[in-house]
Amino acid sequence: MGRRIINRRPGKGGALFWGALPFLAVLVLYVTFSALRLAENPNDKLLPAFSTIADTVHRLAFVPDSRSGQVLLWADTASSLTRLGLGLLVSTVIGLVLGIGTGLIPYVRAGLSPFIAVLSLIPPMAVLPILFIVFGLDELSKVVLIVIGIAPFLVRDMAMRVEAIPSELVIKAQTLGANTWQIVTRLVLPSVWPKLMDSLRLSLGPAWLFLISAEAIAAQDGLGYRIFLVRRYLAMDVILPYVVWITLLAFCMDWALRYANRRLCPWLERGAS
Amino acid sequence: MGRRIINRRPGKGGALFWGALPFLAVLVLYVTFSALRLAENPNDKLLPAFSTIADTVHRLAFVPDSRSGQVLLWADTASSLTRLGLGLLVSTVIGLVLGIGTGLIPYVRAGLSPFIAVLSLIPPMAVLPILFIVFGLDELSKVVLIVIGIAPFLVRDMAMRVEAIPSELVIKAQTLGANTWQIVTRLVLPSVWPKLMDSLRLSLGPAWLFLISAEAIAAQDGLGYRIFLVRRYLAMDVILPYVVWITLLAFCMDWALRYANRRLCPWLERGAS
Amino acid sequence: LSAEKKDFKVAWSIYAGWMPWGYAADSGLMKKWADKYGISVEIVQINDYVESINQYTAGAFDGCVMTNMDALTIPAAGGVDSTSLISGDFSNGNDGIVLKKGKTVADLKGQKINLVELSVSHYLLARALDTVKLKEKDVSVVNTSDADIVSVFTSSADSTAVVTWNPQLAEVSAVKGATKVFDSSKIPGEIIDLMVVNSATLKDNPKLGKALVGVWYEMMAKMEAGDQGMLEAMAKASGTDLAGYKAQLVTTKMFYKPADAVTFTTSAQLPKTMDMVRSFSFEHGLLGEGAKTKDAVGIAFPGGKTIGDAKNVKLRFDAEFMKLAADGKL
Amino acid sequence: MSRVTVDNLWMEYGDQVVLERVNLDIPSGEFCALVGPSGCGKTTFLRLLLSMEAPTRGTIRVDGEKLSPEPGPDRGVVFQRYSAYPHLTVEENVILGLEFARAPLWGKLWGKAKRQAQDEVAAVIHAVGLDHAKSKYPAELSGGMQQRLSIAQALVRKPRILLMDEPFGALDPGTKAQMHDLVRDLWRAEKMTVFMVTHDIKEGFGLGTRVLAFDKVRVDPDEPQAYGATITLNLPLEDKAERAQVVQL
Amino acid sequence: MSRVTVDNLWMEYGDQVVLERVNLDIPSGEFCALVGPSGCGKTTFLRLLLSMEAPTRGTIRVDGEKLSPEPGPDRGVVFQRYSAYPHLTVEENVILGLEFARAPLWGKLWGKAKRQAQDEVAAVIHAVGLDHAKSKYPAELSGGMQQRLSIAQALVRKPRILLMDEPFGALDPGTKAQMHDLVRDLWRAEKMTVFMVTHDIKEGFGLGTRVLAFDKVRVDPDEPQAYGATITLNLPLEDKAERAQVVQL
Ligand SMILES: Nc1ncnc2c1ncn2[C@@H]1O[C@H](COP(=O)(O)OP(=O)(O)OP(=O)(O)O)[C@@H](O)[C@H]1O
Ligand SMILES: Nc1ncnc2c1ncn2[C@@H]1O[C@H](COP(=O)(O)OP(=O)(O)OP(=O)(O)O)[C@@H](O)[C@H]1O
Ligand SMILES: [Mg+2]
Ligand SMILES: [Mg+2]
Repeated sequence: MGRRIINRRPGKGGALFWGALPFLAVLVLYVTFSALRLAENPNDKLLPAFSTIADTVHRLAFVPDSRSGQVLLWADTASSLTRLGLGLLVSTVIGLVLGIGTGLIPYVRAGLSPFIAVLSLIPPMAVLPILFIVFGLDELSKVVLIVIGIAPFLVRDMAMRVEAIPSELVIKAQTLGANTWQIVTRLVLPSVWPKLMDSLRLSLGPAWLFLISAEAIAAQDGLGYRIFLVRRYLAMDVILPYVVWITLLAFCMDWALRYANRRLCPWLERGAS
Repeated sequence: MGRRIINRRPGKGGALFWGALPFLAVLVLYVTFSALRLAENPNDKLLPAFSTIADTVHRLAFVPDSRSGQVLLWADTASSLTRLGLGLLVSTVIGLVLGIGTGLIPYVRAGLSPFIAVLSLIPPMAVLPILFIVFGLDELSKVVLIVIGIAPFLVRDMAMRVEAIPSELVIKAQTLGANTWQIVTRLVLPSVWPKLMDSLRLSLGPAWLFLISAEAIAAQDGLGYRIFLVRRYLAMDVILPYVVWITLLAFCMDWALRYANRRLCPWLERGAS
Repeated sequence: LSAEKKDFKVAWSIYAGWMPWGYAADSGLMKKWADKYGISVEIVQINDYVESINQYTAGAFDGCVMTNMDALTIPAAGGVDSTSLISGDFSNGNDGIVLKKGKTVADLKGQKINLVELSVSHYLLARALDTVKLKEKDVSVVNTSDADIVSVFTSSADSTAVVTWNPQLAEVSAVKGATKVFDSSKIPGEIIDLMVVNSATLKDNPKLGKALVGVWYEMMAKMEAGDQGMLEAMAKASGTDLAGYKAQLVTTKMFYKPADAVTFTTSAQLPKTMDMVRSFSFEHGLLGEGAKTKDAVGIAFPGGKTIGDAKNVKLRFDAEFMKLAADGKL
Repeated sequence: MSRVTVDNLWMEYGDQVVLERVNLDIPSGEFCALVGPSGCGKTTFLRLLLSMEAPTRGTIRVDGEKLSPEPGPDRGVVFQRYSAYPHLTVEENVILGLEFARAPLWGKLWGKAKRQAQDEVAAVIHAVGLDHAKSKYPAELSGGMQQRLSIAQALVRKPRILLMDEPFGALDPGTKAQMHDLVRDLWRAEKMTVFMVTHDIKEGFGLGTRVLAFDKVRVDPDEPQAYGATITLNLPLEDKAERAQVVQL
Repeated sequence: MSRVTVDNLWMEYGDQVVLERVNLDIPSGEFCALVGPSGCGKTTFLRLLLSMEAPTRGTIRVDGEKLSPEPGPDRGVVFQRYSAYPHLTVEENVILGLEFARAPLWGKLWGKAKRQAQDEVAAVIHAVGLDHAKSKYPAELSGGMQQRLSIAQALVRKPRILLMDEPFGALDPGTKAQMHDLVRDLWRAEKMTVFMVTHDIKEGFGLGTRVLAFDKVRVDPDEPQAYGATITLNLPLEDKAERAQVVQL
C-alpha cells in the first residue's frame, strides 16, 4: 500500500532473516578470501581454513593442557571473567554513586564534574607505568585499568541522565516530604537504573578492550593473555576463535543486561503500546 | 537555613574553588611523591621534578629537533589532530546515518542492529592483522581504527535516542504530511543532535585512546607515537607533558562541543529556568 | 639506603633465553634455592618487556631480565645503579633484518623499515647499515610494536622491511619471497641477555645473588642435558611447541656452563661492545637530555675497569657470583 | 468527502477491554463531539481513527475504503497532551505543515518562499493569540498557550478529518470562545469531518452537529476490565442550521 | 495556621514582565480560586508560592515568616501537566508520601507497615475512582486518570498549603463533581489554605471562598511584554457559610 518505510515492520521470520544476513555476508567473505590465500600459500596463517580452526578449537577447549592439567580455554575464560566482572561491578558502583552525586548535588557537581571530565579524557594507556607502580602488577591493577577505562564514562553519562530528570518530579518529591536520600532511593535510582543498564551495555566493548590490554601487559592467564602470547606467531587459528568467543561472551552479557532491564523495570514496556 | 543539599548551590567563586580543589590535590600529591623519590634517586624518571619537565617542554615545544628539523610537539600534534579529526568526522557521519537508520526504520533495525551490537563488542586490537590486510598500514588504517573504536558506540547510542523520541511527535509529523526523509531532517535530526554532541563528548576519551593505540602500531609521528617511543626509556618527563597536552586538547574539544550545543540548540536553555 | 631484607621480587618476560625463569618459578626450583639461603624470591612474569624494565627502574622489583643496551638506557640512565648478575646468553641470529624487496643490506636504502625504535633491533639496524656504509638518514624508520610486527609484515603490502627478534623473526622470514639479509650472528656477543639486579640491594643481600645464580645454573645443566620435561614446559609457556622452541634456541648462544659466562663477562671484548652500544644510545638521545657526552653514564667491568664517568657508575657487570657457581661454591 | 464508517470495533489492551461493539456511520462534514466519563476510551477511539493503533477486531472505513494503516495529512490531530515540537519556535511549529508540503526534499523553506509561508500563517497565529510569542519555544509557553499552538499547527494543513482531544481544556472562557470561532469557521469553509473529545457538554452541543456519548453498558463489579465502553448515544443535532449547510448526508 | 502575605511581587523572565505589583493578604484556611486569561501568569504565581522560582522583586511570607526557599511537605502541589512518577504504579504513587514520612532511611515501607499504608490510601484511591487501576503504571492511564492520580498523591500528605493548577481540567462533569467533594471535605477537615487555578468560573465561585483574578492593567501594544499581570480582583465570598467556619480572619 506504499506505506512509509518507518511504518513497515518485518515479521518474526523476516527479522531473523535480515538480522542473519550481514553475518552470513561476513562469513562468505571470510571463506572466499581464506580459500584464495590458502590456494596461493597453503601455509598461510592469516586466514586459516575452518578445518584448521576447528582442530585448534578442539585442542583449546577439550584437551587438558599437559603442563597444568587445565583446559586452556576454560581456565582463561574463568580468570578473564572474574577480572571483568569485578571491574564492571566496581565501575557500576562508582558510576552510580558519583553519577548521582554530581548530577543531583550542586556542590558535588562543582567539585567533581570538571575533574571527572578531565579524568575521562586522560588516555590510561599512556600513564600505565604510574598506574602499575600505584596499584601493583597483580589482579588489582587489571581491575583498576578496567575501572579507570570505563568508570568516568559511566559517571558522566549517569550525571547527564540525572540532570535530565524533569525538575517537576524532583520538586514534587520534596512537597511529599522526601529528604535528599529518599529522593535518591525512590526517584533518582529507579529513573536512571534503566539508563545505567544501557550505558553498561555500551561500555562492554571498552571494558573487554581494557581487560585484554591489561592482560597483555602483565598476566599469566586470561583470554587477552593467550591472544597476546600467540600473536607473535600470528596464530590466527587461535586468535580468531578467541575473538569470537570473547564477542559471544560479551553478547551474552549484553543480552542479560537487556533482559534484566526488562524484568526489573516493567514500566518501560507497559503502556508504551 | 538547613536547606536540602540538592537545593544549595555554590556561587561563581565557590564553584571555581571546589572545581579547582581536586586538581590541586593531585598536584600536591605529585609534588610530594616526586620530591620523595628524587630525594632517594636524583635521576628518578618516574615522577620528574617540575623543573625537569619544564626544560623538556621547552625543548619539545620550542627547539627544533636536531634529526628532523621540526619542532616535535607541534609536528606530533598536527598529525595526531588530523587523524583524530578525520576519525571523529567519519564516526559522526556513520553514527548519525546508521543510528537514525536503525532507530527509525524497522527493516534497517532488523538487519543491522544485531550486527552492530556484535561489531561493537569485538575488541579491535585483537583483529588488527585483518584490518591491516583490508586497510593497509598508513594513515587510513589509523583513522579506521578510531572509527571502528567509536562508531559502533555512536550508532547504538544514536539508535537508542531516536527510539526515545515520543511517538506522538512522529505521528504528528506524519499527520502534517511529512515523508520519511522530512521526518529525519526536521524532527529526528534536531532531536538527536544535542545527544550526538553529548555522545561525541563521551567518545573523546576512547577516540584518543584508539588514536594512541593506532600510533603505537606503526607510525613515524604523532603524540601517541612519541609517547610509545619514549616509553622505551621511561621518559616520564616527556610522557607527562604529552598526556597533559592530550588531555588539554581533548578538554578543549569537549568544551567546543558543549559550546556548539548551546549555540546550535537554543531551545535547550530557553524556558528550562 | 636499602637494608637487609628477606623477600625479593624479580621480573621476567617471555623470550627464548629467559624461559628458564618461568620454569624456575613453576617447578619450585626457585623456592628450593631461596629456602637454601633463607630468603624468598618471587618470580613475576610480565608480558610487556618494556613495562617490566620500567617497573624495575621505578623500584617495583629487585631484579629484572633485559638486554645490555636496555640495561644501560633505562635503569642506568635513570639513575638506578644496576648490576648485571648473570650473562645468560647472547643473540646469535635471534635478531635479524628481513626484506621483501631486495637480497642484501644495501637494498635497505630508501626503504621504510618497521621495527621497534630505540630497541636492540634499532641497534642491529645501525650496525648493519655500518657494514655497507649507509647512514640512518638513508632509510626511514617506522616504529612498530613488537606484537604487531608479524601481522604488519605478513598482511600489508606497505611493509617491505622489518627488523625484529625471535619468535617474530622466524615468522617473518617464512613469508613467501622474504629474505633475511642480516642477523645478529654477524655481530656475535653484542646483544646480550642479562639478569640485572639493583646494585644496592645486591650489596646488602648477597644471598639474593647466590640464590638466583644457583637456580639459574641448575636449570642450565638440565637444559644442556636436554631435559624433555623442562624443554616442553618452556616451549608451551612461550606459546609454541618443542620444535619451535628448539629452533629459537639454535640462534641463541646460551652459556650453559658458568665458566663460559665468566669468560665472556670478563673478556676484553665486552667493554668494546658496550662502548658501541653507548655511542648508539647517546646518538639517539637514550642517555637522557642531561647527557652532554656519551660518557655521562659510567659502566664498570669485572676487574675494576670502567668506561665513561667513573663518578657516575650506574651499570656494573659482575662475574663474582657466576664464578662462585663455576667453582661449585653455591 | 470523508464519510467515516466504523464496523463492530473492539479494542483491548492485554486483558482489559476498552472499547466493544462500536458501530458508527458518520456523514462527511459532521462535527462530532465525543463525551463520556474519564478513562472510558475516547482517546483510544481517536488513536484508532488516527491509525496509531490497530483495532483488535472490526474495521474503520473512510468513504468506503479501509482506513490507511498509517497516519497521513488527510487526518489532522490535536493531542490531549499538547505536543508541539520542543526544538521549534511557535512560528516554526506552525509553518512546519506548509514546509512539509512545499519542500519535499528538506522540509524547510528559505528566503522568499519562507516569508510567504510566514505571511500565510500569521493569520492563524494571530487567531490563536500567539503573535507576541512567535519566537518563543514551547518550553517558554504557558499550558494554554501550548494548547493553542497545537491547534494552530493542526489547522494549517486543513485536513479532511480533524481529530481533537480536549483541545480547549486549558483555556479561559474568553480565549475558548475565540478558539471556537476559529475552528467553526475553518470547519465550515473546508467542510472537514471533525471528531472532538470534550468534557464540556455545553461546548459539545454548541459546536457539534452530532454528539457521541461513550460509556459502559455492561459492568462486572468484580472484573471491571471485562467489558468495554461503547457508544451509548449517537445524537445528530438535526435542528442545527449549520448541519444542513455543511454535512453531506 | 498559614496566612499568606505577598508584598509587591514582580516576576520577570528575561525582558518579559510576567507579574507586577502583586500584593495579597490571604487569611489562613482560605480557598482561593485563581482565574485569568491564558498565559497571564497564574502558573508562574503558583511556582513562586512553591519556591520553584525566586521572585525578581518582592517577598512572600507565610504566617509572617519568609517563605522557605525550597519546596517542602508544608506545601502540596498538583501540576498543570499531570506528573505522576512513571516508574511507580498508581498505588505506589499515592503511598509515596506516607513512605517518605514513615521510612526516613529508604523511603520504602515493607510488610505490615506497607499493608497498613495501603489500607490508609485505599480510601483516597477509591475516592478518585482508581481502585481498578491500582496496579497500572501512569503510561497506561488516560489523561483524566493521571490527573486524578496527581490529586490523590498531593492530598495524602495533607499539606498546610495546597497549590493546584487546573486540577479538574481533564475530567468529565460527573467525575469533576466527585473530585470537588473530595477536595472540599479535606479542606474543611484540615483547614488548609488552598490556591486553585481554574478556567471554570462556576467552579471557582462554587468551590472557592475567595476569587483572585489576574490580568494586565497596562498594555503597550508595541511591546506587549513590557507590562505584566497583576491581581485585578480580590473578592472574598463573604456570604459563603463555609468561609465563616473555616477561614481564620
Ligand atoms: N497503553 C495502554 N495500556 C494499557 N491500558 C491502557 C493504555 N492506554 C489506555 N489504557 C486504558 O484504556 C482505558 C481508556 O483510556 P483512554 O485514554 O482512551 O480514556 P479517555 O476516554 O480518553 O479518558 P480521559 O477523558 O480521562 O482522557 C483506560 O482505562 C486506560 O487505563
Ligand atoms: N521559563 C519561561 N521562560 C520564559 N517565559 C516564560 C517561562 N515560563 C512562562 N513564561 C511566560 O510567562 C507567561 C505566563 O506563563 P504562565 O504559565 O504563568 O501562564 P498561565 O497563567 O498559567 O497560563 P495558562 O492558563 O495558559 O496555563 C507566559 O507568557 C509565558 O510565555
Ligand atoms: Mg483521553
Ligand atoms: Mg498555567
